Amino acid sequence: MSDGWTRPAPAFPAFPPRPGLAVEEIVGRSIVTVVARAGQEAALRAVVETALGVLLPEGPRRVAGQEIAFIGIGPGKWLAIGLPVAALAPLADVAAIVDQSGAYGVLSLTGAGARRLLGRAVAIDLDDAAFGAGSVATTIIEHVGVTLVRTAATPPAYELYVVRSYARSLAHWLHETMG
Amino acid sequence: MRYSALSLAWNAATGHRFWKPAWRDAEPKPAYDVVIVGGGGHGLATAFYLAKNHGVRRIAVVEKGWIGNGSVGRNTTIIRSNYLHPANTRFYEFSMKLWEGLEQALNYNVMVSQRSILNVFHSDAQRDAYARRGNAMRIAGVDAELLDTDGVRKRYPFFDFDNARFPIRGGLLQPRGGTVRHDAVAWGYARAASDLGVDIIQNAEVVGIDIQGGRAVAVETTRGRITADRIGISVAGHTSHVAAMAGLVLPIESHVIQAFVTEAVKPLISGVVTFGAGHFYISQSDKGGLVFGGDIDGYGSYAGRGNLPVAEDVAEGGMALMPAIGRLRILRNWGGVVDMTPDGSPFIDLTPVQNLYLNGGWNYGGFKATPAAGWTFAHLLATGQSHELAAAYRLDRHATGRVIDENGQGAQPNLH
Amino acid sequence: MAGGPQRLASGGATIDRGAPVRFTFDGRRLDGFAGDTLASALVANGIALVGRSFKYHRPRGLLGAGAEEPNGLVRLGAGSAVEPNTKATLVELHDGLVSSSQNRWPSLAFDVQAVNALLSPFFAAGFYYKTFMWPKSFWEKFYEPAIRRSAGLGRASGLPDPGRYDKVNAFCDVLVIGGGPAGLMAALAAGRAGARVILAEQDFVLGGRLLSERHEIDGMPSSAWSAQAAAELDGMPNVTVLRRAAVFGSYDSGTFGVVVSAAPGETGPRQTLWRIVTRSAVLATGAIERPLVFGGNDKPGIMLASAVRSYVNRFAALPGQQITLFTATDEGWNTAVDIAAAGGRVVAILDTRREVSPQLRALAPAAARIFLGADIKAGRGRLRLTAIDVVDRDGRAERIATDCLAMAGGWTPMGGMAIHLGGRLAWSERIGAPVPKSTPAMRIAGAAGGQLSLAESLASGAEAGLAAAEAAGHAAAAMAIPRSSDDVVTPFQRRPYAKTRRPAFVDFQNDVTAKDIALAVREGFAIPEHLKRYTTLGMGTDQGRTASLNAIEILADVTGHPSTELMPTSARPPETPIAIAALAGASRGEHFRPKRLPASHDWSAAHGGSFTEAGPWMRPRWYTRTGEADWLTTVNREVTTVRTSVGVCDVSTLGKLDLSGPDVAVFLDRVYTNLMSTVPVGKVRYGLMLREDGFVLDDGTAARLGETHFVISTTTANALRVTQHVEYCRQVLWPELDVSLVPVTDQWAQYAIAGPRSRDLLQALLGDRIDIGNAAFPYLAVKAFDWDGVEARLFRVSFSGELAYEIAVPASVGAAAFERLMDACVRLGGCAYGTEALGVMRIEKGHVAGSEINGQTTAADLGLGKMLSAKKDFVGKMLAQRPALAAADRPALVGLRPVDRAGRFSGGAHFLAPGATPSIEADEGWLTSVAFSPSLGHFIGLGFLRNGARRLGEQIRAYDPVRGRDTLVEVVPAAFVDPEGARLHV
Amino acid sequence: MRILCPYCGERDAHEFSIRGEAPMTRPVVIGVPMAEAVAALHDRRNPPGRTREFWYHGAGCRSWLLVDRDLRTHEVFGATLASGAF
Ligand SMILES: Cc1cc2nc3c(=O)[nH]c(=O)nc-3n(C[C@H](O)[C@H](O)[C@H](O)COP(=O)(O)OP(=O)(O)OC[C@H]3O[C@@H](n4cnc5c(N)ncnc54)[C@H](O)[C@@H]3O)c2cc1C
Ligand SMILES: NC(=O)c1ccc[n+]([C@@H]2O[C@H](COP(=O)([O-])OP(=O)(O)OC[C@H]3O[C@@H](n4cnc5c(N)ncnc54)[C@H](O)[C@@H]3O)[C@@H](O)[C@H]2O)c1
Ligand SMILES: Cc1cc2nc3c(=O)[nH]c(=O)nc-3n(C[C@H](O)[C@H](O)[C@H](O)COP(=O)(O)O)c2cc1C
Ligand SMILES: [Zn+2]
Repeated sequence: MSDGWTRPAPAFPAFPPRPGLAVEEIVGRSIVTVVARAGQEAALRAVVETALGVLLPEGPRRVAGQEIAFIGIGPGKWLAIGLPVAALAPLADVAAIVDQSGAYGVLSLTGAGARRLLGRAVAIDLDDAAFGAGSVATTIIEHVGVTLVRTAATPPAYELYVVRSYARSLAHWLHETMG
Repeated sequence: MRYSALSLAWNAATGHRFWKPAWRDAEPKPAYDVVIVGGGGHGLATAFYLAKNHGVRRIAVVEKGWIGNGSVGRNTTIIRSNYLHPANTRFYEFSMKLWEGLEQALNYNVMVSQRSILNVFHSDAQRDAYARRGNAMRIAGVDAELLDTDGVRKRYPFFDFDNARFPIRGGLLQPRGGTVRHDAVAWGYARAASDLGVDIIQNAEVVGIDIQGGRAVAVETTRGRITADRIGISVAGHTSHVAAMAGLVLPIESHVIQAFVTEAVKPLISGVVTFGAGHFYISQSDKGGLVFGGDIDGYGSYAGRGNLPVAEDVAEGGMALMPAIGRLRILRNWGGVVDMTPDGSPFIDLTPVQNLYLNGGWNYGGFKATPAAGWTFAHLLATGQSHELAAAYRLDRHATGRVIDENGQGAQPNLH
Repeated sequence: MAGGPQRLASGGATIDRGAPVRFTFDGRRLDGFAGDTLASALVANGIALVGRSFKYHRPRGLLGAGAEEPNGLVRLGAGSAVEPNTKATLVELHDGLVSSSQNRWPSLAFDVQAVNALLSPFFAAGFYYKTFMWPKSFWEKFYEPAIRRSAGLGRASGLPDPGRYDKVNAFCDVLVIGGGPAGLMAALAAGRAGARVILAEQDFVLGGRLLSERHEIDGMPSSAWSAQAAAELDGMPNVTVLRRAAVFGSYDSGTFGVVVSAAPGETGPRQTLWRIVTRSAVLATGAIERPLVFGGNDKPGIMLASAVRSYVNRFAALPGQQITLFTATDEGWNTAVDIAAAGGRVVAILDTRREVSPQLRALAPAAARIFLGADIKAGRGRLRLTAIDVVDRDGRAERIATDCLAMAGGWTPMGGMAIHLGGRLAWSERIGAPVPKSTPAMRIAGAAGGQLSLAESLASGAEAGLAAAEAAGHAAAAMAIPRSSDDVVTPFQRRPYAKTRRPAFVDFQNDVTAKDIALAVREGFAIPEHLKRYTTLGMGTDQGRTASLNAIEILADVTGHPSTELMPTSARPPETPIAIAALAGASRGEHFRPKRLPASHDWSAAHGGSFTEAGPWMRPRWYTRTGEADWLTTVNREVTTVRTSVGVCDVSTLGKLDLSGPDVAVFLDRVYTNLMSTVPVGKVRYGLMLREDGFVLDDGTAARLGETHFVISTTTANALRVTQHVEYCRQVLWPELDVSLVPVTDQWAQYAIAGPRSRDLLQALLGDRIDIGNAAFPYLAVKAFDWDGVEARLFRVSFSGELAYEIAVPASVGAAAFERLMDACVRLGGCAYGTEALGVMRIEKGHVAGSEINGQTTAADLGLGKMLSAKKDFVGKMLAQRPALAAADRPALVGLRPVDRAGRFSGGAHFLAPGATPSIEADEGWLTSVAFSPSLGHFIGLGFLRNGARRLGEQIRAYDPVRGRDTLVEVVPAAFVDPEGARLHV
Repeated sequence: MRILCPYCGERDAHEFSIRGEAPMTRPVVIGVPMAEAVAALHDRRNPPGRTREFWYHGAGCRSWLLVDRDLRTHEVFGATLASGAF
């Protein structure tokens, strides 16, 4: 029996577009936490490169390959975005692989307005020079923990990862602040 | 000159020409029976009770700056005895009783004002915890009332009852709680102590403690060496580094706590109120300013000033509890250094160094303790024995496990 | 005359004569212009009396024209939007503005409490410390309420602030504070060099004193030059100009707090808190003028000379018909020139100096009389200045009719923000005031740093801006300093303070007089900080801006100490008073804190769920059905349903940590008190964690999913603390153990299915997807399985004591899974149950929860002593053996029930022996958790009782005076329903 | 106050929680004698100057850090990951 119930539910309400700002939820994305085992970071790097064709980013950065992107969220810790957990099996010898696809709501924010909006919200410098494409920051917006990713330089594009249970509160804040 | 309406009127008529300094600004003498380090509320009270209760003659209070510059001059003035732990209940209730007669004892109006303290709660579990505390108080003969939402509403109709993230379910009220004019406590004790012969020595920082054969014999100050039969440390937020002069390492961290006062307005908040779903408490000074504060900033600090996040957090708590204060403006925001302990409770005890005694570790709550701390520390200094009401405030209690942890946070000072 | 009767026909740098504005003051309808402040519009309307002083309720007029204003405090708005104590000088006038005076009754002109002034000899500094002590009880009943009523200035609305507020974070290389000539130059220099600049100006126009003076820069009027500079800055992409932006505090690591107010009529938040992080700052906040201290110097109509120039030059409002000047500096003479040029009448110039240069004398308008070495013996008039009694150096005494006196007593640099972080001031003899020192983090420019004249301001601003840009890596060529006309900076001269019988005010707002200072000194309060606290000098809304240096001079005079050995009292944030709501932002009401919602939330809301806060989460307490009279009926129904049939409850809020790695079992053995390494794969074990100090931290379960893979649960309330603790163990204590930790609380929606028919429910729902027979899936089993394409986990655990399971699915399908469960549940006659029923059932079972694991209890207290493994070491083991924690007579967990089964009791009651007199010694423990048990038909409770374990069967009182109850209860084992746990294993 | 997290970069202190003073050597909590355990958990040097503390970047990378800081001025001299520090 599969009545389509495997389809993930959106975490956020809809966001009507604003001038210079499009906010859309990305539903159903595979998100997997990858944590290098002790002393295995180099090995993991090698496996990721051969198996997935991506160079694991150093530090809080995003590196995208064909089907998968890695986002640095802590020392030896990444979110692998795009491929289901099963596809990461080759990494299992050198890393913990934990599916988090259900844990996050993901928003994409694009446009000049996105930069302004997020710049107001997070207490980190979002200037192009400081937070260009590929930058990642795990931080807080109004008491809610988020991981913010700059996916493109122009027009400015971001992804915002927030755990599902907080998604509606964050949405309230976004609605208020977008005006 | 005794203070009274009559003497005031007489002086008013004669152009206030005959008032004398409230206390003698003394020069240090070479030797005293007891030297108290720290001219805060506790140090001055200790000197007063040493002279008054124990007849000690030669007493000096040695203060590094001007008396009252420390926490006694910068606290939010709340007095209460609404504690849970029996050791605290006994001690703070004794302090409350001393407050209740302090004006007469000192001949100084320190404006003890028992306009009540209300701890608001927001859940059934919190209600039960407050009931437990209220009952502990009642059992110990302390006044306590448990209010329901309507009871709170009657007193404070402008709280956010209808729209709150954490609705108000009631409150624990101690009618005898209240506030005291903080600076006046330092001045009143100083004046009364000075009248009994105590030397109050300002601008004399203790920079060393002379220990010979395991006994403390003198303090080195920026105004010279002073020998003493007994030395009492009562330096609040600076306990660690003064104790370090005697080679002691103590279970104390220094932290900053901020306070705020608004522009003065006509009476709005009658008593003291604490919020139960965030860090915020408030009262209104006689001058009309809303005096409020919240949590410590959380990191070790001797800077005596805080940072924005906690200021914002406090304001958020305030707006959540009483959005009617939104347009009132903060006039001044300051910080003080407080000595936080692993269980949130103080020390009044002998130290491992002979003749060296310690009164410290008052966290952010030692103002209300001032009279009792002075009384019991004086007892300890005079007799060498702990006063029974302060016997639980031992330095070895973390070794014995006899901790006095009111809120169950455990051995992490900044969580209390 | 449009814009008010005292409005000059021409001029006015910032007013827009094309935009008339109507407003009211104390109910009077008045006219002004856009670009006015409320104060300038009052001046233009010939209104001198604007308020009453704090203590003596003396009539007061405007003293200043900016942030220094001590007197002109008004109440703005009406209803819930009321804003008391607002400086009229800082209010941007707009159409429909409603303002009124305060601290007076019944009216501003006639105020009953003005009698206080008559009693002023009695009310001298510190009088209240000396009296009101008898009889003792009168303080709270009588004296204090009277004092409280007469104190306070304005009145709060008492209603929720209707405003919206917001917060913004910003980063820059250079933050320039103040948009006068110094700030403008700094911003231009840094901006042109390419640095990221933010310029914050509290006024609604840039220019600072340039707007108020008739200077020329680059051949144009100074206000035109500042408009041009502003336009250039507005056009630079790397520069952000914030107007109406009060910088209020300097904090660690280059962080500044700024409150930016909306312009009149602007939609959006009323105020926004900007948290600006900058590499370095330029402080260009200017200086303010000092009043002169003489008898009756507080009459309405007596102003600062700089304020008079502001009113005349910037707002084209003439503050009097017959203006006199009283000056200790050259500014007085310049002011006379400006007044005359605007067509005003200067009747006299009084200079405190015995000699002045001929050039200066030449400035005096022809009609003005000159007095040198002059002093004023008295300002006269009741509600407004009418005359002054003057003496000059030759003893010539005269009464001069005047309705406006401009005072120029030198300058006080506004260096407060430079010492927020503990910086120091140094006395400048040249200007007779302490000035802050520049540091790389904060460069001081212009009058704030004692560079008083215009040329100095421009040059020092440019220099500071360049240096700041350079420090941020933006090198630039030196900047040309525009040519300008300039001020004559008068070297400061001390003046003995007037020994007059009349009150001579030093702190206008707080009514502190020169005599009060002398009295305070006499009583030993002879240093500025003591003086402040004893007299309240400098403690008003103006923080003594106009008072502090005069006070120091008087103090020096009285004590004989040189004033340069005294320092003003310390400045603290906020530099400008800021609204509490602005600091709070949008975090209020329902949005005070974000809410965490489990995946089942919408289902619960649609099915009668009534929610409660559980830490950050919102959880259903119960699900009301139509016809149920009260919540207890509902909860009883839910409990009974679970105990007899089946119920479903969302338990997703429990914290969940995924732990894996070769050393995970060793690690968990150290973290938990009991052995975890022996848990077989596919099994769950209940576990206990201690804090390092030996008290219980938390309880939960550890499920072994693989040889090197566990998922552990924490309580809802402790999830963060436990995560932090386990991370500490992993990263700090034993980094050599190879263990990975991933929090997965949000990944898994988890639902408890409890009750004798829970297996039926799962059977119906899951069929043969997983074998859940008792043999294949016994108590404490765990298994992952595929639920129609969804990866799910099933646990056989029970909090209710019934046959029960928990099923976990990814939260993204959590809502759908809950619906499926509820569908099947309802079909079996089951129901959803909330936290209340959960609580009742755990008390019936004697399971401990937050009320028992409250941070003060040991494992033994909780009846869990056996869980402290003797076979291994673990966190907290040593300190748990401290004598007081190991003492045998500690209160221990017991069950309680009323002896009279119809009786009731509540959590928080204490235990007293029957007949005992309440006392600390007689207190034997307390009730932690109480519920009505529908299974037993009476109240039951858990509690900690001294020697509890040995007292089963005893009767004791549950004494609850705060609720007015005293109930006889019986001590029973802490398990009321199925104590053997038989139901778990069926 | 801002802290340079070795992983995340510069962050406001409110993203962290603080445990307090850190010992020079790695804390040992199991298998130590009682007196030592009591002292290690409770005693603090708490100097009015530079010291080293444990901070936890809970709202960022969830690393435990050793932060070198001055208690008088709040100046932060640096931070390192605690896990590799002892
Ligand atoms: C913002 C804030 C709010 C507070 N709110 C409350 C409250 O509402 N209720 C309450 O009960 N408590 C409160 N407290 C706590 C209370 O103020 C203190 O616990 C109490 O004042 C400490 O005792 P004290 O008065 O003796 O300290 P202090 O006044 O600090 O006295 C210590 C003195 O020692 C001097 N000293 C230090 N080192 C030396 C040295 N080397 N040589 C000589 N002298 C030295 C200091 O200069 C100082 O004067 C608050 C504290 C703060 C900072
Ligand atoms: N004749 C003299 O001796 C003499 C003396 C003093 C001043 N002046 C004149 O004063 C001017 C000095 O120039 P300047 O630029 O140093 O000062 P300024 O007074 O012209 O400018 C300071 C600006 O800072 C703003 N400001 C103050 N505090 C602020 C805060 N907390 N947040 C935001 N903005 C704030 C003020 O609103 C003002 O616009 C010159 O024009 C000079 O001619 C002359
Ligand atoms: C209860 C209380 C009320 C206060 N009221 C005022 C006030 O009305 N005005 C003011 O400027 N400061 C007020 N203060 C703050 C003091 O000015 C001062 O900031 C505080 O005593 C700390 O000293 P410091 O800022 O000099 O370090 C008050 C302080 C307290 C403790
Ligand atoms: Zn980090």
